[in-house]
Amino acid sequence: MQDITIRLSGNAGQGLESSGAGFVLAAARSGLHVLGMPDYRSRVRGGNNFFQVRLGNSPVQSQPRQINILLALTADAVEMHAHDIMDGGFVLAPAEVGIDESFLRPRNIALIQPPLVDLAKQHGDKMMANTGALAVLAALIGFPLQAIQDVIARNFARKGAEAVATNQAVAAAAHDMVREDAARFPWKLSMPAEPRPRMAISGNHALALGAMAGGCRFMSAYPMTPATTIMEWLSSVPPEFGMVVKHTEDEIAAACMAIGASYAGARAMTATSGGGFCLMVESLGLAGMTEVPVVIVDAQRGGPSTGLPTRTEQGDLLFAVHAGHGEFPRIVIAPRTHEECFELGWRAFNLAERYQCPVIVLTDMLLAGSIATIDPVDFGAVSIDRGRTIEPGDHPAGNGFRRFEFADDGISPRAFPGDPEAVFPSSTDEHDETGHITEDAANRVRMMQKRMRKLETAANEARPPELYGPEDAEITLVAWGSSYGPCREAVDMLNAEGRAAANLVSFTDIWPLSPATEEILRGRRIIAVEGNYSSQLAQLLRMHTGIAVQGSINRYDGRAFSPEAIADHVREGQYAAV
Amino acid sequence: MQDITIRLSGNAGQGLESSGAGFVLAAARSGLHVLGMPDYRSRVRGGNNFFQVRLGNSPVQSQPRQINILLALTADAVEMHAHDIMDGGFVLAPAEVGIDESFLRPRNIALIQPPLVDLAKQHGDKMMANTGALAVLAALIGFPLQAIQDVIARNFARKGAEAVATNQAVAAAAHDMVREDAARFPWKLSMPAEPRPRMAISGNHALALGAMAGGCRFMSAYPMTPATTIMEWLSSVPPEFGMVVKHTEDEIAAACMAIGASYAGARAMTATSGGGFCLMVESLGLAGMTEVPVVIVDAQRGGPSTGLPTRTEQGDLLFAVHAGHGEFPRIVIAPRTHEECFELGWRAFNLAERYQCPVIVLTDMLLAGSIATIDPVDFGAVSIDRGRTIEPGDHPAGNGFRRFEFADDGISPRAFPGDPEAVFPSSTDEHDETGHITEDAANRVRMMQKRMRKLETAANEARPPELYGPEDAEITLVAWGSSYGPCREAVDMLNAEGRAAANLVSFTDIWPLSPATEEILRGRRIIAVEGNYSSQLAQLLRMHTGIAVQGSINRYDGRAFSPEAIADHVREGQYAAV
Amino acid sequence: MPPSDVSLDLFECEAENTWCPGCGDFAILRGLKLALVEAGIRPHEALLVSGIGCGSKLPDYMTINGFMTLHGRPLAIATGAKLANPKLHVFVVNGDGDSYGIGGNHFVHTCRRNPDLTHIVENNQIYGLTKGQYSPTSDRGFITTTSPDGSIEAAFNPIAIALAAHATFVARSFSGDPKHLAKMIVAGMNHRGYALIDVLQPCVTYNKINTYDWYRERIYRLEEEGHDTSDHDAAAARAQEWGDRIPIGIFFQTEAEHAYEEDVRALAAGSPVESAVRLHRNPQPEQYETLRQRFL
Amino acid sequence: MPPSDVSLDLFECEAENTWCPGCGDFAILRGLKLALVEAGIRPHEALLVSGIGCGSKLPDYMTINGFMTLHGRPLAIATGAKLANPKLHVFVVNGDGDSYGIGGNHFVHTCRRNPDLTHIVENNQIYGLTKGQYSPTSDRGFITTTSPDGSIEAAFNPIAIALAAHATFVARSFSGDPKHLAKMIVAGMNHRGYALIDVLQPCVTYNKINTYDWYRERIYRLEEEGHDTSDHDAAAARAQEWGDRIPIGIFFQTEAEHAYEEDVRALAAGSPVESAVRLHRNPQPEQYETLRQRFL
Ligand SMILES: Cc1ncc(C[n+]2csc(CCOP(=O)(O)OP(=O)(O)O)c2C)c(N)n1
Ligand SMILES: Cc1ncc(C[n+]2csc(CCOP(=O)(O)OP(=O)(O)O)c2C)c(N)n1
Ligand code: SF4
Ligand code: SF4
Ligand SMILES: [Mg+2]
Ligand SMILES: [Mg+2]
Repeated sequence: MQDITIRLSGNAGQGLESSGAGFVLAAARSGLHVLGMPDYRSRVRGGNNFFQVRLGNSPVQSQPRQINILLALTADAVEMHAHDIMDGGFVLAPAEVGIDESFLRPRNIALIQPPLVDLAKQHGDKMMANTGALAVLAALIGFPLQAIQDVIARNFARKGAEAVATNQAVAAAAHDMVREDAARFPWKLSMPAEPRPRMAISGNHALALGAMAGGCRFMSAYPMTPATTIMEWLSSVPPEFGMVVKHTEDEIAAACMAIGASYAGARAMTATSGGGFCLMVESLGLAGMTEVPVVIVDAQRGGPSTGLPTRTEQGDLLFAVHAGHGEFPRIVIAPRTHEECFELGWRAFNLAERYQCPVIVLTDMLLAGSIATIDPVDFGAVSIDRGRTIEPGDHPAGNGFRRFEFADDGISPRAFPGDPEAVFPSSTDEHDETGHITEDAANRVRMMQKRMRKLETAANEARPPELYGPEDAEITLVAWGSSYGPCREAVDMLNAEGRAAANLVSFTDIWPLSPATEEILRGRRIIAVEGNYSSQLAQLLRMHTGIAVQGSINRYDGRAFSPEAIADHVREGQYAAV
Repeated sequence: MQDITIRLSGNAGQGLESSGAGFVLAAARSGLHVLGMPDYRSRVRGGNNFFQVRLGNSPVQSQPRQINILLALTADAVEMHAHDIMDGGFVLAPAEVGIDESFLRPRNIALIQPPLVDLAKQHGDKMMANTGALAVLAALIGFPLQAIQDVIARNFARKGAEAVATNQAVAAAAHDMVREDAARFPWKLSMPAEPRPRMAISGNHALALGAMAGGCRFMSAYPMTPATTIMEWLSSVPPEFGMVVKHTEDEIAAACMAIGASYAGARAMTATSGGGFCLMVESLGLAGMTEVPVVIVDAQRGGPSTGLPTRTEQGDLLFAVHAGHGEFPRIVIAPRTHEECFELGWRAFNLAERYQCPVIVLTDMLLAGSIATIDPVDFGAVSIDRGRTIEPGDHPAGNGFRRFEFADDGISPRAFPGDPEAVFPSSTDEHDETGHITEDAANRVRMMQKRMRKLETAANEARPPELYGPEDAEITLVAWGSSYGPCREAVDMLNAEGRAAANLVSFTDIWPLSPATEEILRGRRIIAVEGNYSSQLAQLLRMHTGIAVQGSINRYDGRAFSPEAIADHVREGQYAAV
Repeated sequence: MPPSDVSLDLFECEAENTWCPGCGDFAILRGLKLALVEAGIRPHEALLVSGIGCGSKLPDYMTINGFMTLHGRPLAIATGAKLANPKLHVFVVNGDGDSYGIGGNHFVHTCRRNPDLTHIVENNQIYGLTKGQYSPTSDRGFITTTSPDGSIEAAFNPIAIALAAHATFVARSFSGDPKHLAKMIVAGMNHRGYALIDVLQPCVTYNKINTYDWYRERIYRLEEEGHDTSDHDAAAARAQEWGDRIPIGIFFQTEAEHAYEEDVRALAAGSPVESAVRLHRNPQPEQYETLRQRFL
Repeated sequence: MPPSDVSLDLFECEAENTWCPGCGDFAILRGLKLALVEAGIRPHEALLVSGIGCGSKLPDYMTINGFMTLHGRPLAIATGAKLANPKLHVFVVNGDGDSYGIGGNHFVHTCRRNPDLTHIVENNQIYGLTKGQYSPTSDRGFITTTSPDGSIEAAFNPIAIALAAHATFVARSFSGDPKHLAKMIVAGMNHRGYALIDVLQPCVTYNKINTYDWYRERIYRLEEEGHDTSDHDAAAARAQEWGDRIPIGIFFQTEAEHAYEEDVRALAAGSPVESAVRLHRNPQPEQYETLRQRFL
């Protein structure tokens, strides 16, 4: 068996996400590749939520259309998810939950019902039923109980030895209880002999960790799903790291504080979602005009407006590229994977300081909230480039300091308050090389050109899009962000059928576009695959390369693309909303 | 003589703008076509400002590269503006102002220096020197003193009979004083026998008047140059009109109050410039998602950020089209002339209510602040279309009220609080047809499609771009907003040379683009003429029609295009910054 | 039908309620319905504007004109609606983060502006919907995910700020006492001008400190201690009480000043909403002649 | 060189000044320079953050680290700079519209947050740069282009709001008296935490009511009437005085509370600005191992 997908389903407040996370960690420690996706509604308790875990022996980059096993903690969970279970699949539910089998029989879905609640009660607390369920799942798919026990030891440590012991007892008993079922269970994952340790991490945590590795020590933000956990995790970093986090009164203050900190010389960031980003647009112009670097994370969710607050979307791309009145350089990058969340987490600061402009990192709910297994990040590979930044004492000898010097590449020398050799004004009004306000027409033209030249410099240094799959394929999928994973798997599925049916061109550096983009796309039959209504990347590409797509596959109901669905659309040549 | 251009120049606080406005009105009443353009810095007093008046027997739509007469109220005014005076031109200055003639002799510019200050003092107040100057100008170019006297009577009325009398006395004396100069003066405007009355009005006032004629009775705004005079003028409307104007604490409140008023059933608007518009972006999504009509005027000025606060630019187009996270319909229109400022002033409300979405009216400093003569507006021609709005009692019989009904054209029935037959919730969260919040995937897809269909409906009803000049010309200029006037005159200049050298395609309805756009542009050699750095309309056209421009003529120093400069660029085939 | 016929069931609605069991917002929903019934206001006569947050979902759970808008903006939106149609009974209901955090500027300016709005704040001293970060009203030392060492900011005191910002009606209630709440809401509705009713609302999921019991142990009623609601200084002094003793009831009320819309002269000519209808049916172009004359 | 060597000319600069002759802002510029000289702070040691408006152009007219930012946002920007580098002496200077109108939310939250900033508000009770609309501090009845019948809103009382918002230093001065102004600024600088200095500043062009004379006739000095600056209630009462008698001087001051940055534990490890330099020169990847462990 190559990979198995399990959906843990119940009500908000039943601890699904933490159980799911624990299960992912156990699997990761057993050397499996895992992708865990939470699916919850914009409410705090009650209402069906689920957490879906896909486990495999090779990297898993998406959630499939159908699941192998449904863990149902409530009766209605079955009703709600039965149609997603593959024929011959399984439902695992505590014996105490009454299941209506009418949904299952016709598609010969087997039902396994160990008395998990009862078992948990015996050991003291029915909340431990989740622990038992995880042990049962381990037993079924055949990964070692020990992995579960280790994670229990780790996660319950702060609750005390007692809690660890009882949970482990429950796990052991539950694991034991389903011996026969496990024997009869058709899908086993082959366990690697000596497991290679992997990190199990969410996109937000990877990005936050990357930011710290990149020297970010100031973060100001206002809570907004799905960005909040970036601020929350950075707040949890021990004080010794000197990570200053400020929960502000609103997003305007969040962006402004980060810009103030960066102006003073710190590596500073903020993080929000689309609605909060709207409130940061004026600040974007402040940073653009005064050439202050700042990193702004927009973790996209379903829009417009409040929209679908806990669901995913890729609806902010054209907004991010054009946000702000007037014209000024900004950079827009978007991670495609959890590995890239970490990498862009630190790279964003290099770009911001190198080009002295705002950098917008576009992620989305799917990356932000999903937990993936990645190779342990290598902090040694992180580089810090502060661009043309001058620290006190490092000034080249000579005639004064011109902060906004008309540099050929547009990049002027940058210094910070406190530097006796560089006392200067900065203004959002148009200014001369020294920073003083002027309305002189000739100066205006040169200063605009100087600023805008930074965009050309950045374009020439931008990463070109990446081609995956056969160079010559009948169809070229174009994707960015979280659509990358399912597209990549769709390409593999399509090509597995023999011919070079499809390849994939995907983007990490979205604005400015690398000049190589046109050449890479030219002459291909392109299908855009985007988690939005209007194929925004496709529009951007046509705007700047003139190349139009042949069709597009869009999903905008807040749910994830499955590779199967993408592949079907390509096979059937049906390009429209999924 | 066809037309004459006079530049009134002095220091901020010397009353140039009001004197200029008075002169424009006098000329308008004499049946001339006039365009008066203020040029001032972002300061309240001191520093050289000017007000430039172009007068003609036929419509004048731009400011020329060179002026005929400079009225210099200060010595440095000559130094500053001499290079813009045509050879053989004139400088008029009060005898009391010492003029350095070295600038003038080489280009045989004549100097006329009546003792205007002295004269004014004799009559009691040296501030009246301006009045004298206007009378002298009238004498020179040969329009009747009476026109000046009438305007004095009108404008000084509230200051009392005394003020009127003394100013008229000064005017008469000054007019008399320059008899000989006037006789020798080469350029006379032929005065129409029985002058046809024209309105002398600024773009902002025309827009505000249009809004009132369109039924707008609620306006909330926060002051921002160059939009402020819209709010100020609407505040000056007598209470009998029921025009409610609220100066708010910020632009967020300004947009939100207008949306609240519109939700309640009023025709409501706000007005700002780019920086304030940035703060309204989140509200744009609110209106888009809850389908509340609202009219937002963005009077553009030099950006980015605070930029050039009192100067012109066309830098907000792509921002206006893409502002806001997620995807929702909005309409962007831009007047090209003062006549259109009035027309779009009322039409914007019809579009907003018809498509139940935000309408952004993009003007710019040049239209907003310039005073033009236009044929008296015809209020009878104004139509009010409230779209699918249902007033209490007008409900079609039948099964309840579904505010967000899945209508084929996307336009659902709209009713207001207070209507017993239509009590419903509205939410920025995704909602069902009744307005209640839901995350259901199928509903989400249908509701997104319903909203976005409004954009198709609007596109099909949008005005196609307008062609001016010979159908087949070597070059097609593309323009929008205030660039239209100078382009039109440039086309005439170019074609006056014999061949069909150029024509002009100009846009009023910018988003969504009329489907006819592609056909109108296809196969032409296009040059974009825009008051911005990156040719934003050209980018939008390529994005949606695939048609790329051959070149562009851009100006972004905050100053106006002159037709001569545009024509030269075309002749020389030089397409770059002016 | 006469007001006496207005009954609770008019306001009922089937929409699924997503609040946590035991949430203090349920009582606020009930208190508001009771107040509307008592005042004899029907669903179509009232407008309920909310922001974003747990508490701001309230309009979705009853039958009424409900406008669920943006986080922090309902006061501005409600003011626009009230000025456009002064006949409407306009209410604002939102959370403490919405009202005093991101919405703080609209709050202070609405206080001094005094439009006739009834503002009910669901003050749970936490950000609920975003899963438990500290809010402006969280006490110093309050531990949350964004204040792991405890909040190091002085808490925002809505009563004190409203008084300093010239509010004309300032009250506090407790969602553990729906009757008191309803009484406060009715008083606020009857007040001419802006009425703030800050409601202490336990968040049973994320605020484990300020619980029902915590409040019950501390709350006392101003009217029982002979507080004079016309005495601004006394109100300001009571506003400082927090901790051992927490006053509820009306801190301050004056009708010495007009509601904002009473002083808007243009409204005498009819509301903007009425104008829109009238002008649509009968534009009367000639009325604008005097305005056109300004430019001739 | 020792502070005593700090002289006015260090702060001079040639940039063209665009204020109207007689504008009250000139005295504020002078008062600030005097204060810096007295405190012995050199241009590179201070950061002056402003917003947008006539008054907010001040940093362009002197030699100093000046950041002229966005209308209404300087407090937030200054707070970020102060937290990034607590060694800087950070000042905010902006107008009444900037500080209390559009910037009102940052104002109240900065008060309760108490970062060590010195905030000088050029309060001319008008919007100057936009040519004369009424501002939050305009008195009721004040006639401008946007209040043709006179303002119908109660004026925003910065002193009262600051006190209610838990500000630890609240003062008022008058630009007709640069010496008093300088004294207030020095006192604000020496204060540990946020210091508000609201400066009555005549706008000679657009405010024809609140002129130099108008203020002179009404102003009196708190210290001359034995006002106790540690008495919050007394301060609140004085804050209500406006009209015939207008107090200037320190209304209230307490150092009972820490400045915000003193309680930010992470700052003990060095400021974010120092970290950026250190990590650039010497990244030390191994330091993150404990964080990585959280995910293994
Ligand atoms: C502009 C914006 N920023 C952030 C959010 C995310 N958000 C939703 S509710 C909320 C705060 C909730 O706290 P509160 O207002 O006190 O309401 P409660 O949930 O506690 O009832 C936040 C920050 C948002 N919706 N919009
Ligand atoms: C977001 C935004 N809105 C509006 C403006 C326009 N504007 C510039 S200065 C100003 C107000 C000036 O008043 P104040 O802050 O009191 O400063 P003053 O000019 O009186 O010194 C306004 C509204 C702006 N620059 N930015
Ligand atoms: S999180 Fe708190 S406020 Fe929100 S519904 Fe649950 S209990 Fe109520
Ligand atoms: S307008 Fe007023 S505030 Fe502005 S510079 Fe002139 S006098 Fe000073
Ligand atoms: Mg709350
Ligand atoms: Mg001011």
